[in-house]
Amino acid sequence: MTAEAPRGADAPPELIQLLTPEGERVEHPDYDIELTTEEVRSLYRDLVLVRRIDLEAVALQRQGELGLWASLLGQEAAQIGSGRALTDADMAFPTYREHGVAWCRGVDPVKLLGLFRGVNHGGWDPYEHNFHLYTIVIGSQALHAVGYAMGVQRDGADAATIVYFGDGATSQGDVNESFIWASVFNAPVVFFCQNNQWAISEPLEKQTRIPLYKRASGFGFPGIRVDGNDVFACLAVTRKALADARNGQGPTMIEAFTYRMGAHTTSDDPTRYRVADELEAWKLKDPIERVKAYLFKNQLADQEFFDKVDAEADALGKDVRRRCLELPDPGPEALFDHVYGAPHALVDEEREQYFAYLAGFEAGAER
Amino acid sequence: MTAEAPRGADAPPELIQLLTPEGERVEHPDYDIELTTEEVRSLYRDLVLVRRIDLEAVALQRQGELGLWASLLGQEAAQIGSGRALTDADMAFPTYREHGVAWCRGVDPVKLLGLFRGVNHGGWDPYEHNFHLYTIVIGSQALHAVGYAMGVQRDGADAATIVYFGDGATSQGDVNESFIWASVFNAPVVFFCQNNQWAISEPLEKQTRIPLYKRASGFGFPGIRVDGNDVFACLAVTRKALADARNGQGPTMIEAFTYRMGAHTTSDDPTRYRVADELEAWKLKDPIERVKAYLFKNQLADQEFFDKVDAEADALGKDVRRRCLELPDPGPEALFDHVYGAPHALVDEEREQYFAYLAGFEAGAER
Amino acid sequence: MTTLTLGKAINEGLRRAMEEDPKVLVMGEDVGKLGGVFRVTDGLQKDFGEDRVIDTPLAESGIIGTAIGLALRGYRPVCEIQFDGFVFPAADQIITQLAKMPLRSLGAVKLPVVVRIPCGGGIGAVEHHSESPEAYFTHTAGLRVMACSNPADAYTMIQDAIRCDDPIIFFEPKRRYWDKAEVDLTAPGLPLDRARTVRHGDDVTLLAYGPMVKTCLAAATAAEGEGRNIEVIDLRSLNPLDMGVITESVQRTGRCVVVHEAPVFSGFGAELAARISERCFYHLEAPVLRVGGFSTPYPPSRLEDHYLPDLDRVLDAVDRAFAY
Amino acid sequence: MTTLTLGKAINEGLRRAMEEDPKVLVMGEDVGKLGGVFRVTDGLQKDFGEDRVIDTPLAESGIIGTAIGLALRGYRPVCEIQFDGFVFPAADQIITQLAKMPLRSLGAVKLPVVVRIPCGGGIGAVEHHSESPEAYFTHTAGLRVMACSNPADAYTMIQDAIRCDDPIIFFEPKRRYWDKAEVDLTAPGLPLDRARTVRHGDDVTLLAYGPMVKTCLAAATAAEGEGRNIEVIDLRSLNPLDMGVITESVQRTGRCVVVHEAPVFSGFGAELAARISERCFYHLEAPVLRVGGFSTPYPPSRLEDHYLPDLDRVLDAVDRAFAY
Ligand SMILES: Cc1ncc(C[n+]2csc(CCOP(=O)(O)OP(=O)(O)O)c2C)c(N)n1
Ligand SMILES: Cc1ncc(C[n+]2csc(CCOP(=O)(O)OP(=O)(O)O)c2C)c(N)n1
Ligand SMILES: [Mg+2]
Ligand SMILES: [Mg+2]
Repeated sequence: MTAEAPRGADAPPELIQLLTPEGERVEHPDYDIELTTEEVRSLYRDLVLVRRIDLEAVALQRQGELGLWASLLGQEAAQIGSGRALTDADMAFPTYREHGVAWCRGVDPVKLLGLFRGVNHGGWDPYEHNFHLYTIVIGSQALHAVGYAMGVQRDGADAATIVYFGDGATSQGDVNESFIWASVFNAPVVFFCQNNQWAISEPLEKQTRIPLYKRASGFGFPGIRVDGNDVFACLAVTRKALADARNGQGPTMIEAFTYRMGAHTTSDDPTRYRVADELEAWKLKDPIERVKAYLFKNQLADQEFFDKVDAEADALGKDVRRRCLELPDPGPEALFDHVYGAPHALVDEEREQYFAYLAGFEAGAER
Repeated sequence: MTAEAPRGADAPPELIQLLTPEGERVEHPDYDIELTTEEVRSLYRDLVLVRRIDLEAVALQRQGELGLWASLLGQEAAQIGSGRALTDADMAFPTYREHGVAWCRGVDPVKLLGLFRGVNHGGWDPYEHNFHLYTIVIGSQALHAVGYAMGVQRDGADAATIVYFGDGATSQGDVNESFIWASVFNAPVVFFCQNNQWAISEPLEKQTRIPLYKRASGFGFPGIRVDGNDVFACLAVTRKALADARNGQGPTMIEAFTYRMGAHTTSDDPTRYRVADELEAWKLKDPIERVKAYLFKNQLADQEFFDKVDAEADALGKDVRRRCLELPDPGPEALFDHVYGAPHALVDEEREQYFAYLAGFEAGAER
Repeated sequence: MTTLTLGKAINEGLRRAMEEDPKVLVMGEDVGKLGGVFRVTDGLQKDFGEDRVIDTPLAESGIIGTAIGLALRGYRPVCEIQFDGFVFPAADQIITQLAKMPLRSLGAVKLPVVVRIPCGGGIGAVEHHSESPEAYFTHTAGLRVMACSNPADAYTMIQDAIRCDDPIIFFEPKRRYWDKAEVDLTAPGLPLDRARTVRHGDDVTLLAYGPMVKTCLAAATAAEGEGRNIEVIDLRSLNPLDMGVITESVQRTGRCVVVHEAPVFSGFGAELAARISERCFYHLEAPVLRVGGFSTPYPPSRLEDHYLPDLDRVLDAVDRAFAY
Repeated sequence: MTTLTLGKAINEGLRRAMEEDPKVLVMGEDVGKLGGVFRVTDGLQKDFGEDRVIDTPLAESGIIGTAIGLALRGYRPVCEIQFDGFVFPAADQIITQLAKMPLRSLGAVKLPVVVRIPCGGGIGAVEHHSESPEAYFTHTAGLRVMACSNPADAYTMIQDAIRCDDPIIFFEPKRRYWDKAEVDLTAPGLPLDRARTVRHGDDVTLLAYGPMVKTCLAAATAAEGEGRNIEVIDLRSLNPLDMGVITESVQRTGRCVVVHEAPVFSGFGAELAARISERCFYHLEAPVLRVGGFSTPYPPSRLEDHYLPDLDRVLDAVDRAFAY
């Protein structure tokens, strides 16, 4: 570990960084972190594996196996860094892009595909890994997270809540209301904003004219900007914020300064609204390359290790693909199940009528 | 004018004050203001007259002539100070309590009573005096004001927009979204928040844990806290903010630190939730008394002047009362008029049916 | 038996529910020290503390959104929307989250959230304080919608609503808050999805809920003089509907008038009329008629007597039903 | 005559409206450089500039709220809600402000705001992207609600909506955006509150709007083989309704089936069924039947073919209508 100044020359000065794009460790007075070699290698492995899952999902979409996919490409460090900061007891509320966080929580990647394949709207049990369902209505999960944190508070539990949202989401009333609730009730919650510079086609300037992390100060709690492509920094900053939350210090907002390297979703065509140069500039800050460089330079891993991870990634990709294709299509009963918990006459009636209709239809077809 | 330090000892340090509760002028490096004797006397007159209108309205409500009244008692300086800062071309968006601002805009006070008497939902022409309709859904007018300001901007007009809301309103998504819009589009708008310490029964701490004016900084524009019971300071600060808006400097948030001396509305019973001491403490900071003291001490007005204003107030009160009682009840046609601008078959049909019903009913009653 | 107003009956019901289950919370604007603008939560914060009776920031989306979060953590929040007209800022949280999250989770998530809404007109209030927004919620799959009309029902229905694992929009007829009746604090109520025939009759069926039940009962009494025997059904549950009770009645009487305060056009009465017209096609001697508000915003209070269905307008519709 | 897709027809209509009146603005998420996720506003920002085609922050309440403010200043904003399911954060601004402000001002204020909403399912999308929220707005007095179904109508209807001084919710059938037809760019359309009989027939009337018009036409064609002569009416305006065209048809055919994608329960079809049942009481040979979505949240896309009314379900209802 060296004490060199950060070399990411164009990085805004307020950015917390522990690992430069070139793979140099830098120190930070408030957020330093000690990582064993095993830990760094494990983070590297996570980064590579989630990128591979993502790649596979994009391919599956291209081949018509998924209706849509929201790629995390470029945001791996923000997600793995923050995700690995969580304890088992902590709860995470994602948007629709937190495949990396899901990975850290232990959610089977294939479960994430259901929504995008159109076989369900989410469909994993949020309590199983303390990873809430994906939320598509921008920003609405921020309030859920704060309410959940208020529950944690009432339970006196040693746990924190983290909620993910994008730069675009910061414009929604719900997100701002969640800041107010969190502040007034001193809720044990961390707001993790992945500022990937774009909300579909709209650049950051359409959502704010000052750095996003400063929003928090207007609500009376700390806001921090971290290099979202630096997995060490994301881990350190999130770990601290979660600890603060657990210790009754209330909310923190973290702005992970990162970049959406791909399209918004597979339906999107970013060439309509952004220039290629931008992408090229960000490629130099790739979240995986810098960890690889660090491991390599410091002789913490050799080619064999990298090859092994790549092989593991390929196997994972294949496995995800195979099991995606095996995902069962729901039958029509799934229309009616779970709409209500208690019996509901109207749904029961409609189920019955529809099955009678289907039966008659088949009977007719047989004739 | 003296250069003494403010004597409102418990006033928060960040408070901009030009006139102490004792009637001493204080200077402020950024917000000083020159007022002629006539101007000060005129402000005094405004303060007294709007308090009188308010008193009369409360009495009218007690006597069953109004269904409800939202008193401005204690907030006169915030409203007259800011209201007098407006030019004719500026547009004001009120809540339901800005009777003092309405007065400054030239709106006939009796017009304000219609809503509270239940003869209409507002019913003045907002364009006549550039004073928008009262808005009851908390915070929704903040977005209207920003949109209007964006229109002003597109017109290249030399005008600003001011929007009023309370401390409670700052928790609404709409108000926070309006901050974002104003900031991103650099809209010529002034957010004038009357922090009267209460949102019905909820004290300020239920809406924020830091001073409200600091909210603005999180959105990238200046926030200022002014002594809301100091009409000079309110005038000076608002004038500056409006000028900034007109000059392309974008939005400002002003927090007028004041107190709701009365009940939330005539339906409310504040003894259920606040202690009498608080009211007593604020009585010492009365917005009218300090101007009177200033005029008196500096021999800018004599008893004759004060008596004349009181007499004028009484006459105004009587006039308002008389004309309130004369407000015509709407006929049933008012149910259907103005719901749409263009002809609308459904409303036309319902109007026709209902009048036929009424006619048949009367015919029946005659039998 | 105890004599209670409808408002107090809900207050008692809330108190029982909170005693019974420590996970039950009450939250909303001014529900704490003030006890709500209608005093429905009066005394609860004093007895159960600020952690269970929560005065929230002034934002309805925030109230419902955080209630969802609390429910995800195992709590059973009862949210108060101060007035009917202020439920709309929470529309997104109610419609896209509260209603849909259980299905989204394939049943892993239950959201036992009750949203209490004082509704309807007749109290001389200003704009937005007299709305009847039930149709926005009856059309929203995933929600149950209930409306109480009298103190005894109010007392049991609120408790049943809180006990139910589904999200429920619970309408309280604000102008009936001060109506008094005997309430048995120990007897269980009808199941929460059942309608009640509150007056028997064979000539025509009046369907009503919430504040209009009393109006319909008065109309029925008045019509007795003219020799008309009117049946009045209090729906209690708007989604789901108790179609058994409704169709049995209309098939017997052959005539039906639906009464609510909300605008008729695209209102909940339309569903009742459409459904009954289908189920009772061969029994109807007249079309199902609807009495309700006009297709105009709720008027200023000096006009509300024109807007609100009253005894005369109900009887006029009954007469028209008999004219077929 | 020009061949245009429905999406392009709206694009052309917007362009004309913007050329005609410099006060017309387009605003919403991604409407500028991207031209909207469906490209309906494609090219407009390039030609009319960023002041007239405004990429807004990501907040629907903000879009409608600021559009109201712009309208108060004399502009005529056309707002895009990116997908049907995202209109709910704007519900309060639409329902309590946009719809009610003109009356509140006793006519002094006009709010010529058009809210464009791509609606309906059938495109294999994820949750919240296939909703049919029309009933929330048809029930809201003060709003006009329109739904276009084909390129020619779309072209004139959007222009008429923009010219109208009333606030309008304008539904666009997203799965028909790519449907092509001949459009006369100079001919005026039907008045904006008129229905159109798109197929004549004497046996049964199908009422539909938006995406279901095409489905009903297909059903009618299929039924021809069985000797059934089906009339299809495209409502075009949901509020107000063109009751003249509707009742004339149903009184003639004696049978009526209403079709929409939204859940049947408390949906807009209920109003149609209730109103027709009343107006055509003596003419109906069968009850008005409704075909629509189930009382469940819109399902994941692999189930949407079950959820959405199709030719078979429409014909099944027609058969049932004939079985009476
Ligand atoms: C309430 C709402 N409005 C609009 C959309 C459509 N939409 C989906 S993603 C998106 C942009 C989100 O941007 P951001 O918050 O920055 O997250 P990112 O996709 O960049 O991760 C929009 C507008 C939505 N999902 N929800
Ligand atoms: C959206 C909405 N929710 C609730 C209310 C009920 N209500 C009326 S005034 C008020 C408190 C407002 O407090 P504040 O914003 O501080 O303004 P003040 O009345 O103190 O001037 C509340 C909760 C409302 N009018 N609108
Ligand atoms: Mg983004
Ligand atoms: Mg206040």
